[in-house]
Amino acid sequence: MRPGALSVPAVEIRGVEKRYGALLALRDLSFELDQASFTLAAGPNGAGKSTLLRILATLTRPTRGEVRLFGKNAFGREAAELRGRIGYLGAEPGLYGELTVLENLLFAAELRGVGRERIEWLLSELRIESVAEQRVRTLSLGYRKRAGLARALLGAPDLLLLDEPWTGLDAEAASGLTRFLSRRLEAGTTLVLASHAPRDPGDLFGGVLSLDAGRLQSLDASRATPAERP
Amino acid sequence: MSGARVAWAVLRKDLLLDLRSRDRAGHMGVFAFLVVALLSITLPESPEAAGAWVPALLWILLLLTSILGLARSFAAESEAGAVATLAGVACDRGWVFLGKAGANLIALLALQLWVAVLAAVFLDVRWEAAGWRAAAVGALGALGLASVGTLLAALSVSVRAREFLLPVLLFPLVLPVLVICARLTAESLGGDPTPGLWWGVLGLYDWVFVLIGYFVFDHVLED
Amino acid sequence: MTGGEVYLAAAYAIVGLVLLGYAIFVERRIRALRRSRESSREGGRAG
Amino acid sequence: MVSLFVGGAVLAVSGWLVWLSRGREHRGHSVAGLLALAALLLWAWMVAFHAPVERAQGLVQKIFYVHVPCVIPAYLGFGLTALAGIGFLRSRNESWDRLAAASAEVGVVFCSLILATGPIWAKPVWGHWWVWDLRLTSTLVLWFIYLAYLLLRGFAFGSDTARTFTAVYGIVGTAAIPFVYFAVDLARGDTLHPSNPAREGLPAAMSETLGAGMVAFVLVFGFLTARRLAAARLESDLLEASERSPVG
Repeated sequence: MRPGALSVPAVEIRGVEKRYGALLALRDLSFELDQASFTLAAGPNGAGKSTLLRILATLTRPTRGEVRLFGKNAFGREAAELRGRIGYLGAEPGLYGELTVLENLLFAAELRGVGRERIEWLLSELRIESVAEQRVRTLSLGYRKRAGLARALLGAPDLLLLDEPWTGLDAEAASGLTRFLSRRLEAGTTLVLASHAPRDPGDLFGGVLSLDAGRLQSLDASRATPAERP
Repeated sequence: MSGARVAWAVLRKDLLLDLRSRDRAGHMGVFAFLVVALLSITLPESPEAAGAWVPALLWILLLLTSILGLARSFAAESEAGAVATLAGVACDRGWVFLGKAGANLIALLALQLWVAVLAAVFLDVRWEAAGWRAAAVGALGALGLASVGTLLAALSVSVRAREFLLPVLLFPLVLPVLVICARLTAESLGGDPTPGLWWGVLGLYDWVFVLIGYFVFDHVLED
Repeated sequence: MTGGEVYLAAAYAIVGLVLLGYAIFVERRIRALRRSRESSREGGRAG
Repeated sequence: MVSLFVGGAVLAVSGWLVWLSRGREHRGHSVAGLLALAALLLWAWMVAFHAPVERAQGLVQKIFYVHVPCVIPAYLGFGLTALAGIGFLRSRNESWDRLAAASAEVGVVFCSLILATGPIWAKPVWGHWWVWDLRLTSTLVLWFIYLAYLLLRGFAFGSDTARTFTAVYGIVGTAAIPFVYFAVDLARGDTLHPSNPAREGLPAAMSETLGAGMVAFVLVFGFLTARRLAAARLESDLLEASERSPVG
């Protein structure tokens, strides 16, 4: 667990709005998420889940409103330092098709100043050593997803943002992913996942933040920090 | 997180992609070859008549060919959905710009070498007379095209009709590189001398646009 | 007098017409926008 | 002395437009309109009666008093666009983006007028329409930069990235202008343009008339940009209003 006050919420959103021309993707969103909490952003397609995740990953700037991560302004001077603590996996795994899994991870590792042993550990942890030397273009969606997850986890992020991580995974891979994520949770990582078909990943469920048409419908944030979970 | 490592990683990754998927290099090489061949056929026979025009034509050819390379320079990112990977670096995103511009610079230098060979063969340009001066002008010009070109390529990657838009955005801004480099190249080949001031203006141009690219790229990678 | 007056008149006419034309274009656009804002406001209340 | 007036007008108009773009309400339009009109009338009177007929070129030389005054608003327009671009990137406040759009649109109108009146003057005096000389050619390149800017704004319309990208291009475009001027000077050093219409070199009556023209055109630029700004504000209010109302 990174040193740093556990009391500071991992995510603070106040009055966030995101407009794409006439389309209002997010409307006046405000909520807080504790550190080491798990939140599933649920809602139909187009509800604004992906946009919210991209804003939390500081990839997209909100049209209005304030975003604070770990007590710091996500679009202020500490943005670069904050980015080092965020892992993001979008709908696209974000890997270069012509490069092999290993080459992709080596490149992403260098962007984060991370050593090779971290890559080896992730390859084994996500059971993708067998495809490490293959070009990403040739891999199935399941393998590409896990390779993308490895890329997102390279910098041992404190905040892990995953967009539809379960889609395209078979049952065995999905439960493997679920076990892996719960271990990350226990290690103190704050998780925010987006899914349009909320599957029940077993004991992982903490809070559910449901969105519809860009508006926050409800936030059942049962503050399930690692200690209390059954 | 040192930015230089990030820039170096981005540059190496781009070169690795260029070597592996070779289509960018192929497109530029074939296009340049075709145009030089056309030039050698259509230009008037007498060398001294053509001589005055050749440097300007070569630089215009370099500009047109570089458009092919620049338009592709963010294609790998957008196809792979990897813009987020670049945007998520833990340092100032300007370093990503420097890495990308560096890779484009190397591609343009390689293109210049190829065009120089073609010019020597088809347009019997005697580069040995020019020597280091022609190379220096080429390098400064390539840096100018690479810095402005990379920034505008990043701008237009997510915009409609970018094949049309990139040249329209780029050409007015790189006119100074074109004009100055054509004159300095002509001078190095024995043409009429130009004041040394123009080397300074070319260098200043490169410096200004590398700086602007660095400071502005933070916003460009945000969508 | 040389034929210069034609060019002189042409130059001043073009500048005058273009600037006037643009000014009218902007005013008309403002008026149109105001009208649609009024109608959308009524629409809003009625909706 | 005259350039003092012109400089003052430029600063006043720029300051007013920036202040205007920041505020909600739109005041001072009618005052600016009247001022511009008065300046235009004074300038027109001076062109007709105050400025002497130049011996060499005759009456056609008076195109000078409409051609040159367009230059300042053309360059001022893009300068404001770049300034507004920097403002937008720093604060992400849409009012900067509206100022950038308004000053670019009005600026390109004046830039086009330079390119229109230039040849009309060159034809009778130097015998051909297009004159590849320093000022006219650099203005032509500025016009291409304007065109590229407005096309980018059009093609990327709507999304947030559009505003960011146009702001960036406004900055890069303005940074290139001095280099364009140098480069064209190198390529086309021989300038047919009157050596340098430095107002000091001109007889008093001529330079006063030119000065009046410059002030008048800067005020016209200010008035037109302010009105265009008001239209832009109405547009964005409308855009926002359309979302608020219960859409399906």
